[in-house]
Amino acid sequence: MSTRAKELIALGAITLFALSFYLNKVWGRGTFEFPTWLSAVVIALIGLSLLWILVLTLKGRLIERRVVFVYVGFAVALPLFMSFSQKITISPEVYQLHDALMELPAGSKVLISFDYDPPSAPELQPMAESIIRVCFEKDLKVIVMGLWPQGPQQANLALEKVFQDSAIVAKNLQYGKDYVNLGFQAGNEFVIQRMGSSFESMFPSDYEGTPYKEIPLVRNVRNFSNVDFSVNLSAGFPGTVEWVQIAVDRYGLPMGAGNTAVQAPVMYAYLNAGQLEGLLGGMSGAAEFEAVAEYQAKGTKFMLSQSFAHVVVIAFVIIGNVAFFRSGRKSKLRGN
Amino acid sequence: MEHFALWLSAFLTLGILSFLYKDNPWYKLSEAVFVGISAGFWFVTLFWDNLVGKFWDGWQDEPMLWVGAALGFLMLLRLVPRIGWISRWPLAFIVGATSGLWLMNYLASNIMVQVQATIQPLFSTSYASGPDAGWGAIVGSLVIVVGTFTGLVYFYFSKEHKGAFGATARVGIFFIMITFGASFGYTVMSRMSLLIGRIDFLLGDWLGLIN
Amino acid sequence: MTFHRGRTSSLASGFSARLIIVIVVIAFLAAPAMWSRADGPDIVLAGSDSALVSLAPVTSLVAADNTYDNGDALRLTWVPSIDDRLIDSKIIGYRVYRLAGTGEPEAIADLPPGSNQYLDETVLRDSVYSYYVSTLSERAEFPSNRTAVISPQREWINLDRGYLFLIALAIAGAVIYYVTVAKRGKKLFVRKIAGLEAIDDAVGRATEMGRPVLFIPGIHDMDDVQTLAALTILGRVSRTIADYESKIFMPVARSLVMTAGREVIKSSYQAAGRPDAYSDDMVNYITDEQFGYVAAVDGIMVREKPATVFLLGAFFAESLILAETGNSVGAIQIAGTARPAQLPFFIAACDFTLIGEELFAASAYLSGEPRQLGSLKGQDVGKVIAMVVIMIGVISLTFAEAWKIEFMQDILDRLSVVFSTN
Amino acid sequence: MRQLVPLTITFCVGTLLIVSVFIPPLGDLERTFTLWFDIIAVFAFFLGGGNLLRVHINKLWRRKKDWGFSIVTLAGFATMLAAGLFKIGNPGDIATAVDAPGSMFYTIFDSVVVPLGSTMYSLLAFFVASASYRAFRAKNREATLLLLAAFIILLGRTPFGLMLTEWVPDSFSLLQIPNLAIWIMNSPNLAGQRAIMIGIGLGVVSMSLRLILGIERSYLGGDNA
Repeated sequence: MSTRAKELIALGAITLFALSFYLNKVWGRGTFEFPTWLSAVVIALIGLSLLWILVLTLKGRLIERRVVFVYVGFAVALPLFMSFSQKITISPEVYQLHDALMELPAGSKVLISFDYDPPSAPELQPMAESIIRVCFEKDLKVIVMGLWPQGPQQANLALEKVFQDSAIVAKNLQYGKDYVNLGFQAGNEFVIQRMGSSFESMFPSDYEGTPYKEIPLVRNVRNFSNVDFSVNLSAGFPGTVEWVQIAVDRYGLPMGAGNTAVQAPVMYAYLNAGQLEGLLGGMSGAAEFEAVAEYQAKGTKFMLSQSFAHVVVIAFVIIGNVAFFRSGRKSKLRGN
Repeated sequence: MEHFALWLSAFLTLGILSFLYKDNPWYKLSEAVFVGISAGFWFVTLFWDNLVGKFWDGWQDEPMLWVGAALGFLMLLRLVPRIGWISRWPLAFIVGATSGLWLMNYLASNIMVQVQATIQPLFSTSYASGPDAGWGAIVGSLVIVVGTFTGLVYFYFSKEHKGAFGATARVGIFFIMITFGASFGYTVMSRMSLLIGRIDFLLGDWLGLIN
Repeated sequence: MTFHRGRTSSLASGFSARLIIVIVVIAFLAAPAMWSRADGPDIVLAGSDSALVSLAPVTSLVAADNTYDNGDALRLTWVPSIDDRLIDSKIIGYRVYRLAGTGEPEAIADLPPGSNQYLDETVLRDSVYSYYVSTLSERAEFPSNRTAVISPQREWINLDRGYLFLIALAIAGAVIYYVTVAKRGKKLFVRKIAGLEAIDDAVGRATEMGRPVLFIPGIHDMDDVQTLAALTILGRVSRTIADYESKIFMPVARSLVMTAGREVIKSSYQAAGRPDAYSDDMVNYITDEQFGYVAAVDGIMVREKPATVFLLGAFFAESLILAETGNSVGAIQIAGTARPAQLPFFIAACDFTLIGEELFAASAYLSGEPRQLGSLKGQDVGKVIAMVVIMIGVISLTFAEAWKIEFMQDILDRLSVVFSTN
Repeated sequence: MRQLVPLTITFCVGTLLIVSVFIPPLGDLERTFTLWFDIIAVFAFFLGGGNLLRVHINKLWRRKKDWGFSIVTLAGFATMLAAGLFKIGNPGDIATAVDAPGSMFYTIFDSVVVPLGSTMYSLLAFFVASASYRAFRAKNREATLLLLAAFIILLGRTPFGLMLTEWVPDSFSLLQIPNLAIWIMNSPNLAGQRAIMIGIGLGVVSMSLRLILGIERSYLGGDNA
């Protein structure tokens, strides 16, 4: 069979696969989950095939990049079907954030700033969802906003997700009274600075266009002194650093943060100095928070994929190097 | 409409992923869509934010903005071959402005701040207590000072890397390599989560296979 | 698409402390006059007075000119209310009021408890202002005395940045000194930089294989120095390309970079005496969108199969996507960026990498011109200064901390004044 | 003449900006120049966008290879321009922000540019793996150090790192991989980072001076043209 024919067949198979499952979804059939034995088999298969690659590489045959690609694809995709109880060790900074939220009296106002965009959502969205859920469970009022243009939209997605839970729906929360989305405002750190004197000057109306003064929840919120706690979810600039420097240092706003894994190390300095009351770092931070809040969701699920992906990358580095040393460091394998 | 948007997103997502197999019409189509629409997006954004927002709404208060517009206009003279060389003037302005600004910025933020931050005690009585107590902290501060110092030696241009000087430069490059290793490790982690996000979109939002 | 600069202001701490003391003393001397002139406004009651707790107003409120600005800020300092020190203080914050000329008081800022200063940056030069600060409880405000009237002053020279000036002068002076020394004909040694030695070979390889050279100048605009560095290198590279009669292709992510790139390549071709070989098609704008650009460049790489790829400038997440794709089509790759986070990927996937400073030194190095090499020598003087300062600082700090030697502490204080950037 | 004017402009503008740092009344210069830059960038886009049109119309006209995709690019560009400049489908009147939710501009951005961008970005995961397999080799001491550091950091952020070194007694807690990862980030990594940053600072100062003083003029066509 010619390559072209194979490609066409593959394309057809993908289309069929997609269509059948899409219809399946539209008709309301459920989702899939591997039973434990299947998960074990899958993991064993992945392990075995890695060994096989090691053998191949040792024989001096560098496997093709595309095989590596397929590996990464599977290593990330398959764990999403598995449900394992992972042993999650919870860092003190995650407890700290959870405790800070739990200690707030019912009715306290929590400001959550969404400073990220869709590419960082896998890490930050699970955090957003579980933090909002915790707030609602504790009857805290939630004010969301964004310093990134797409932040408020991510906030709405998170809210939507939280409202899929019947326990939250039962609380009959009302927009404008129990939570509000103030939307996005351009101006980076200057927005925070101006919010220090007046929220309304930066958000004359909310995401839906309702004037600030007509929203019951924030009508009396003049500036940071009327907010009881805040959480910043950030993927870069402007983000946690700016919030700490302005809102925390100058206006004394108590704040916790969720950050991408790349950013998190920088934040430990603020955490140690007490400027941050709790920190969630990357996917593992999200998973840990879910463990503390006792509600397993995406963070926990994604964490498994993340660990798998790490292992695969580490395995490839090891395989590459074992082969390299076996061939007496003068391998024909191309490298720098 | 909702179904259409979902399928369109999925179609384009798979189109880009198909590049991993090889260059193909599906990828080319996704690429063409991406380039066309994003170029349009940026032009519109620049038009409303910069031309309208900064220039048109602002020139009554700041007549000097006309100079900027004039420089911009000179840029367009490229289209007239005979006097196209005038378009070098706005470029010269930009080169001058960028150099002038960054010269002072880097002097302050890169050189002075970093030099000052490196000045720390090699060992201190405060290590005896406190959370960072122990030999890790002492070795740590020694390493920072030695690493910064030798790293600078590595970048030194006007001496051949030979003898003791060469050895020092080599220690410097060791530190630089550890830095690179650390960045690599850190970046790998967050990159993986991007892929998890896309696959979650395909298998979850689109096909409804996973919860 | 903006120039970024860390905002720099405020006083060197020691100096400002002295200044404040002087102002406070003057204020005390002038206090009786102030009392007689301006009685504080009445207490404003917001709710029923049954729960009213009287709070002490702030004291020693002083408005002073913010020094070293263009006359557009006033600095207020005060001693917080005594009640602020209580553990369960009733104070919820302070509100700053301003009176412009003889106008009505206007609330300009709310500050958290514990605040003792405020910088008003919304004032105009040549106008007069006075201020008072109210202590806020849940239900009432307790205003302080008013300050004397004051108008912001403009200063012509920022004396706070004297040391910055000296350091700039030292480093820039060293560069200029060596440039002139070199100009007079003194031979200066500059060590080999591997990545740059390889450029000629890399371009030659493209000629031999009959495939183009791909030049990627990063994804930032002309307001990033890394892009400027890339363009200066482009000047050298395109000259070589013109001499070798190879083909160059340069897709860019910014229109300005396109215009500049065309100018650079055109000039190089003219200088090489081959103006007709130049065409505008060598440089094309793709899109400003980071990954749209990457998608297109990846496509170009696999379709045109360049023999040599230059990745020089400001790169972000796309660094590895580009470098791995370039590698997969078998190109020799020379990369360089000043972004430490992307360097490991370049080092792994490319054949030669210019690390940070080397990117900026590249054009001077390639020119081989004495004056340019002189500037590299000047740069080294900067390094020596940095190393010496670090050594002195570390030694004196270690001694000062460990054995409490005052003399060392003095050196250290001096150093930290010199190197503080605000 | 053709070189003298640009060199003079560069010199004056550069010097003014440097001096402005020390002279408060000139403090606004930076903002003014930034605004000018932004305005010039829009004008430049007329050239860039024009070039995009030219290239693709040319391809279409000459029926060059893959000309069909040029139609797609042109159509996408035109659609976005129309949607954005005329604010098609914007809630409210023409005064609302161009990217107000609900507008056609916003919808296209959200359903096309966002997924495409995220996917392109996620390709990185695949390339990271292939680079790990192919390129991250302990070829020499430098590369070995790079690898080791990367390894420790990678392990340190997964549960495996903890599992591997749980047995290490607490008095040597630094040797537990997660702690070691933090130590590497805070000490040797910081040192290397600083050396690179100081070097870059000096490189920028020196290059900027060369440009401002007109010593570096390769971007204007070499040294003697």
